[in-house]
Amino acid sequence: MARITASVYTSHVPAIGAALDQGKSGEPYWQPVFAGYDFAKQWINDDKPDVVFLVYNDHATAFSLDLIPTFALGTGAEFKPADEGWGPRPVPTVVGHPELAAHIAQSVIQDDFDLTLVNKMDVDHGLTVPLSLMFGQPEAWPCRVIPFAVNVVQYPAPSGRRCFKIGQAIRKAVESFDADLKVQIWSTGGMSHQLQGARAGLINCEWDNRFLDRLIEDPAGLAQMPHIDYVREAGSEGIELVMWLIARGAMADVAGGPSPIVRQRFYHVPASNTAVGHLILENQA
Amino acid sequence: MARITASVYTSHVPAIGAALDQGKSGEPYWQPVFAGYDFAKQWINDDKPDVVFLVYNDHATAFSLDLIPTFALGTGAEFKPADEGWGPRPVPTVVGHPELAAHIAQSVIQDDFDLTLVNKMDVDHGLTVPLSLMFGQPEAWPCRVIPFAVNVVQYPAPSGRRCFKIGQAIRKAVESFDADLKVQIWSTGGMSHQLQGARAGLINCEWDNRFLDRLIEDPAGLAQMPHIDYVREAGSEGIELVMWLIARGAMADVAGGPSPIVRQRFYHVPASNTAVGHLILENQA
Amino acid sequence: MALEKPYKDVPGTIIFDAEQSRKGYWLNQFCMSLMQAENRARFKADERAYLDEWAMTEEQKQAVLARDLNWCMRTGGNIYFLAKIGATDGMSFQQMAGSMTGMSEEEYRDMMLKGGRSPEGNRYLGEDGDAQPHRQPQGKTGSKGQQ
Amino acid sequence: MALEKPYKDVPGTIIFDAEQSRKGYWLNQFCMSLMQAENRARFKADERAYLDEWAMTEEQKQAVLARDLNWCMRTGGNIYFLAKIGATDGMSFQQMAGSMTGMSEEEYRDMMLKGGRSPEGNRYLGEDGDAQPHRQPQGKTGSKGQQ
Ligand SMILES: [Fe+3]
Ligand SMILES: [Fe+3]
Repeated sequence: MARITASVYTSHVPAIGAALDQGKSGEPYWQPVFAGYDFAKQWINDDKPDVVFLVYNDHATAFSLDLIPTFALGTGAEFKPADEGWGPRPVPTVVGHPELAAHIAQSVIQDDFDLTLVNKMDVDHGLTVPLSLMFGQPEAWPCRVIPFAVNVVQYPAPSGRRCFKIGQAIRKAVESFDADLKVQIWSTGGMSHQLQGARAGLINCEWDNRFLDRLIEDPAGLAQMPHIDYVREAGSEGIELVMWLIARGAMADVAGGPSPIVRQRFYHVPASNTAVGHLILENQA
Repeated sequence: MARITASVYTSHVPAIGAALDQGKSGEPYWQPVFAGYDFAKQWINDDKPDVVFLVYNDHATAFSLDLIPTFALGTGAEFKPADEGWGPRPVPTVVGHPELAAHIAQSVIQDDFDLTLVNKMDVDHGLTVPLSLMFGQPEAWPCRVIPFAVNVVQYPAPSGRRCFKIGQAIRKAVESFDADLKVQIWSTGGMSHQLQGARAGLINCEWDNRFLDRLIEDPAGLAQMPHIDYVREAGSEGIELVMWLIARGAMADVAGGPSPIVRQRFYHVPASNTAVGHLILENQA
Repeated sequence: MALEKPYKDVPGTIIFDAEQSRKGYWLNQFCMSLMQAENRARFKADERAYLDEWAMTEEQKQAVLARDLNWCMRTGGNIYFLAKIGATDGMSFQQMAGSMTGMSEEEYRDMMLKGGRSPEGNRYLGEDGDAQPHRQPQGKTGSKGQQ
Repeated sequence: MALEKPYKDVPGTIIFDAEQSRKGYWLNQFCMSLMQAENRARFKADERAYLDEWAMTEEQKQAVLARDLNWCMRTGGNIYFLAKIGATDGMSFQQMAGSMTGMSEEEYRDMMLKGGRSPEGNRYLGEDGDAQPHRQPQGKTGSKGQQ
């Protein structure tokens, strides 16, 4: 049977992708950011997943105002890096896992989540920057990736409660798939940042770290936090953090298993406008 | 405040639209079908709604396999009749109600339904045939229409339970809108029909009528019926009937109010491949 | 996959689930292309050449060329998509549905006028209704073949 | 509408809800069009003419021509859409964000290097943080204006 071995959480700041693509990752500004992922690169290389279920948000790239899905699951065979206006990132095409994705779709929809299934979609920095941070600059991504795009652009995003619950449904779906696959679930976005108005540049280091604490120790409680708290405390784009509850909801302890092991925790300010946060939680074997 | 005054249920057989558009509604084959809607035309003319919230399914028209939303709410200003391959139906453009639709979107998403919002979409016979049956052939539709497209093309459709629940959430949303609007909710599709394979042409008159009985008297119980029962008993495309639980869920009695008045009940076989069913339930004022 | 598929035992019926959808992806997307008049004209002018523009299997192309909707469905087609082929050919939905039973247009239309096909014997594979595999094709074509 | 909007009292912040989205529909769809190189070229060649192809309000067009992102946002723009204008102009996200504060590029970059803007005094309208309306614009531009 397929199983979820670990969850990974990380910011997906576009400037990080640009720095890497332009060979600036060794510069003093960027060096501490990339250093925070040295452990992750080693860790994932030591025990490669077969599939990454990658939770992110589209930033007005694949989805304009014509159509705004709350939860969009990528069931297609492949997904190309998008041209967000600066040209597509020079990274490999993302290869999906249509069989597992379709299985998850069927299971999760029957559990009363109202998914939108997507077979044709370009993926933006929200999805590709985390892959770069974890895998560096390979010729091809070393595993399959199932994109899962969450609307956090037009208010209201799904609630924390809903995100936490769909994580649980995804876990149940993965674990009922008849193939011996190691699946990781990643949630991306955040941490505190605001990209607009007179409050642009807001960083709330204390709140971010408390969020990481609670995500580890009290995810069910954290899932009750209303959107307005994210916005007020972590900036208008800090709302992306609500997506972290999806990966957390998919961990074994939420379904009555043992607590996850915290393999890595990292926090750094700034990357462009944003605080960078990163966490690796591993299910006990 | 806005309020839901009534729910209307009807098949949306494309051949009905074609018969009307080609001036064949008086022919012996079609006359009994249209006669079944004489009451409805009078009834709706006597007390016109301001807005119809119209539940239907897209038939591989606006949505290909590129993207399949479970629940798509039309928040746009207008929606054009689609060219389904025979040219667009000669019917008026559908004028939306963006303010009410956006209000419903916000409310229903915060109630943990994972909507897809759509601003640009052509509407097919699933939406336009019911308008023709209820309003005839006017120059312009006499009210605003909010399209609500449900996936019943690629399995799995949302469960009956989920449809019944979203109906309740829609009711709650409508009734919290600050404008004095009369809103009707229509659910369309069905009744028994199968358009494929050696079993094409299946009609289950007894089952259909039992469905109508239970929709009136025991919708909560009916909502528990699994998809396979629809398919086995009412044909593979009979699954469209699951949508009827949405309008039913939006009626006052489900929220603890008085039982609805049955204003009209009609059943006829055949229209092309399909059994035609039609029901009007009115909330007590 | 360990998910239940309780719809595999309904005679004469293919449920368009994710598995069928994957199988039929390009076939169905080809059908969608026929919603544009220009594509319909190009398809009609040279069916084979138009089909060769799509990443369909050879079997899917043959099924389309043969206008065998049952065959199309086995290879992943969905009836709402396949209907665009019928529309291109100027067929009604009733003609398309009837074509899958083996009945003539008139036979199928008569069956519908008499109340449609009965569900009796047609709920589960292995019963003896007229939609069961051992009773295909239906109509005069079928009875001729069996004599 | 009777729905709660608890996000109206956050200083210097416009939440892109359905109301803003409706207001900014064509402005944002214009921005999306700039994801294609051909459109970027046409826009650059004659900004006014290109804007006139869209059903935007005159105010929205003026806001775009002025590259005033705060003004764009008030008329319904969303930052992820507006970023396509910045990309067309060759600006980074940091330059765009900074431009909305009144700070120079250097001032904004320095603020971020020092740990970013503090949330203190910036959670509710009426407090005294640096994002409050009475303290705009920020940076040297602002202090110059106030002297
Ligand atoms: Fe982001
Ligand atoms: Fe239908």
